[in-house]
Amino acid sequence: MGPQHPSTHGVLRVKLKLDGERVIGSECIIGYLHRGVEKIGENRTYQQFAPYVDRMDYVAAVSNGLGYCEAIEKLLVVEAPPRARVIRTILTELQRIASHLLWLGTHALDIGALTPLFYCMREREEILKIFEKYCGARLTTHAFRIGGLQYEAYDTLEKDVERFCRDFESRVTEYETLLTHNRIWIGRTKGVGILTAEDAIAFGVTGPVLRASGVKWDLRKAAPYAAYDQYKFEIPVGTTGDTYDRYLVRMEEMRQSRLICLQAIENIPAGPILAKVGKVLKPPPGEVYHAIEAPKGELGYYVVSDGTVQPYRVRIRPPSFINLQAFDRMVRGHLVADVVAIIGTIDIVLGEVDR
Amino acid sequence: MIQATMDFLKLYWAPLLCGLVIVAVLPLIVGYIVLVERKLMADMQARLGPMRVGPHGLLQPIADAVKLLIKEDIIPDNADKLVFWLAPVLSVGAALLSIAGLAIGPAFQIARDINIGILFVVGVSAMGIFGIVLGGWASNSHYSLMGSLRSSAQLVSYETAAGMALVSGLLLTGTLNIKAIVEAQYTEGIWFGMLAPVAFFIYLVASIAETNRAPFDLPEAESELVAGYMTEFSGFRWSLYFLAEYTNMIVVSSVATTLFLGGWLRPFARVAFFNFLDYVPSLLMIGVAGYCLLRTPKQPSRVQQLFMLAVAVLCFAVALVLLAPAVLPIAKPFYAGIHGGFWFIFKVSAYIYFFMWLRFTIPRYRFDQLMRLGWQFLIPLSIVNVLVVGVALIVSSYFNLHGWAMLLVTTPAAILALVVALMILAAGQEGQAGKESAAAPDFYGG
Amino acid sequence: MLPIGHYLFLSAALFIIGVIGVITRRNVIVILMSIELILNAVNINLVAFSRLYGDVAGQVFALFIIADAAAEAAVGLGIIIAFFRNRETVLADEMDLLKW
Amino acid sequence: MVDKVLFYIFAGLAIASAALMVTRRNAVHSAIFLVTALLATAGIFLQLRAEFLFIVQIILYVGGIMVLFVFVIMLVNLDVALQQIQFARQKWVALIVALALSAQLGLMLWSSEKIPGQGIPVLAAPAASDLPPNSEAVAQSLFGTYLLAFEIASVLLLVAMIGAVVMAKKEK
Repeated sequence: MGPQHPSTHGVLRVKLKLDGERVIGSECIIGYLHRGVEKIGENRTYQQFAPYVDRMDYVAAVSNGLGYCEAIEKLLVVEAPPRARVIRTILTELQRIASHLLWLGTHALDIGALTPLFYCMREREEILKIFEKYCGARLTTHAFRIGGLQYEAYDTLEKDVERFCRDFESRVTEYETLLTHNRIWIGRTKGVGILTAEDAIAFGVTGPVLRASGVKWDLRKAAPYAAYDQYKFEIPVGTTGDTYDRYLVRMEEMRQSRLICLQAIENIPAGPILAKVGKVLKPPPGEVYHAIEAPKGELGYYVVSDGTVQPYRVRIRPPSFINLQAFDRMVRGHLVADVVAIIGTIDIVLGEVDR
Repeated sequence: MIQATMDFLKLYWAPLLCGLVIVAVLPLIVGYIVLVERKLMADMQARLGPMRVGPHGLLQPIADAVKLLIKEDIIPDNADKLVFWLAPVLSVGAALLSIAGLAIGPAFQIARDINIGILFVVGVSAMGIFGIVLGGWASNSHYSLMGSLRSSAQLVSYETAAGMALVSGLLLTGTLNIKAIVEAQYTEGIWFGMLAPVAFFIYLVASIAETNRAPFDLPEAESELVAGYMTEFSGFRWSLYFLAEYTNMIVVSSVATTLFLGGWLRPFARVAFFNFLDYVPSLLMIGVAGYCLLRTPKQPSRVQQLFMLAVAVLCFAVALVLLAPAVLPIAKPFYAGIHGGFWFIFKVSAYIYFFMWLRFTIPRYRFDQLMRLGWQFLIPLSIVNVLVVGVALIVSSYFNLHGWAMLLVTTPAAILALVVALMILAAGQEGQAGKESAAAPDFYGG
Repeated sequence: MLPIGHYLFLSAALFIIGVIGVITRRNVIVILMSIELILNAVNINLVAFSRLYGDVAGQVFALFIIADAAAEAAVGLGIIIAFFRNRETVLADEMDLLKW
Repeated sequence: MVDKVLFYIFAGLAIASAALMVTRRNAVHSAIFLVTALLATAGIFLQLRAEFLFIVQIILYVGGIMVLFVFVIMLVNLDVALQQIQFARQKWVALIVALALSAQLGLMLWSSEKIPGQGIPVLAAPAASDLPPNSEAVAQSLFGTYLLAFEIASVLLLVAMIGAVVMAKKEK
């Protein structure tokens, strides 16, 4: 299946070894979208590198930005003000819903259901409107700055988010009625691409794929960052780790994110939005590893600074790249038509895989 | 010689003329079905669909047709010229030929009551498989060959299921002649779809699979086969295949309407109480005309307003034509023809609406699930159903029940058939659970 | 209903072409097809005489011939596929080994 | 009059496509010409007022058997078969056989008019109108007088199906 293929979510080439219809082995050839983001990081100042981070996982740019800014704040031993932390949480949770919506739309389209894609896009449009009102950009937002936020929350932010969350609940149930109990959907996804818990941990898979295999691990609970410790929400966990479970886990995650947003907008604390961080950032030499729960999985930043204005090394742990490793184990023994469903269910974005 | 051709013409001028009209009008009808489909799909997906060409996109089919005609006609190298040209022609030919056997209204039938009516239609549309198989082969690319083999395998297997479903339907009618079938439903006073609901259901599913649509449109929509057997065809040739697919859809839905939904009969045809239904067609058309009038001022450009006005006037005229036989005594004899035609078209479009509705909402089957459904579920069920309907008929003729009374016998028969269906399903499920390999999807799980 | 001679001549011609096909062609599939053609020629005769005598038995018999042709084609093609899978050839001449 | 015209069209088509079928190098082309020959024969059945057989011929022969043939031709990948020469050496043998056969048949047809009493009884065929409706008549006789033959034919088909499945099954 060539790099330019309707259902590989970007430029991913999969070499399949077939016996008739069954897949015996597969090999993913990547690198078509490699822009050398990490090398660029080494000769850009900390602030200048922030927009590059959004271009990696272009579907969830806000959470990339959050991860990077918090990593540098940890390096500078600076704490973002509470108001900035709450707004950051709201925007990241909205981005998670948007990323899951895009996943649901394209995944359903690959398996043949035409309508969910448009419903998801309609919701995602609402979220992108909120981003646009807040920071001017819809996709690669560059909304956060090291030490807090650049822009004050526009006055109707609470009202917009509240309006969105209010009717989003009925929308999710709308998708569920369309797909969850649909006999053909179950036929196409149940028992397809099974990843047992041990394999998931062995491959280092994270995010919804890991949780669907039954491992209850979510960084928002394990190592709370931003303002997640203030809010109550559950972590959905699957049982068999097949495509159907991953579908259920992600749908449940959308509902949980909605709850977080509702709790967050109740009390956005007043106060400054930017910590006292000088124009020129010269973090003390040293290294830091900070990971956040991006929609695809654990997005980690390992930044080494040598005291100068530019980082010595920026290593990014992309969740999609590592989830892709489990692809071969899942595809083995399935039919060619299932390969398409499995690529959809591990929800990879090639910008993040290739960097 | 001239004298011979003269009396030949005198004898057959009507069918020849109707045939010519059908072949000319059909691409237009198919074009508008495509437009309706795109509009419906857009409506269900919270968007607008083609709006740009003509008011509300009404001229879109013409634009599509012109585009297809002037598109460059690519022939893949060392493809087999003869077969490459022949395949789409065969496909369209079979579809158009089967239209000839259909009866739109009691008066309007091209091949005047052939003795083997329905069988002729089904048989000739079975020829369409050749168009697909040869098309796939002629464009000698590995993918389209695989796609064409898959789709013809699907067609052949679902045709048996559709055939058996028709057999159980024909048990009730007793004859193959289309006109006689509808008359039988008139005398019985009940549509055969109600007497043999399981047969109707099987035929519904099989006809969807036969026209490669909705959940079974695997061969051309499969992600790795891209467009199946149609990939290499471009421009006019591709539109021939497209025309064949939609004509097949019309043919299949009219066969279902004739046999199961009482052809051109008004619902409750014989019950005097429901005579007000005669006015429904004209009221409907007046409603459409009113809506068009409402929309005319809102059209952006002047010419579109005129066009919308013309459409409104046209609908109004049709409403008058439909009203005449119900009201004016002199137009009484035309009553059957006009109203019959309306009800037939109404039912066929309802059936096609169901086709489209399915296409937008439910995902697609995988090929092995599709074949398993066909062979392990539909065909045995349809054979059992023939048995069950036969027994029900004997019992009902024993007590000589007729019309609605027959329901007393046929509904338990239908329930029996459904019980057997569930047993087949359960058996199918064990078969699945038996297979240990993770690959075999739990077909009817959940 | 034309005089019977026409139909007889037509079926004779088809029969002869079928026989030529069987003898001259090397490709087994085409030989099978020629046999179908011969069966068809026989059918024409049957139906012609059944029409001549107005007795429908001829057509029923033709029905049986078609059923038989279907059975024969199915088994024949099965053999060809099995054979092709082993010997990669479809030519009658190369099917000379008694046990492959 | 119409009968005569129809007959000549169908007969000519049948013979032409049969001849083409035998001479074509490419198996798929010969399959297509066989389909045209079968359709022409179906036309002749129609001309002989045998509609049931006409439609059975189309559904069973063309829709069923020929699709099987085209399937197998495609499975047996063509390029292998094409290079191999298509025509056997016994061209001359075939010619002699054909001549002998046509001579014999010609003699039979020709002699029928000449020798009284042996030839084909030249009856006036019954008019088309008073023929019983075709499919009902076929049904009556098929399930009436020839019921046993019908059952045997179904057993034959069953055996053929089993045979074909066993033959073509992939050895696991």
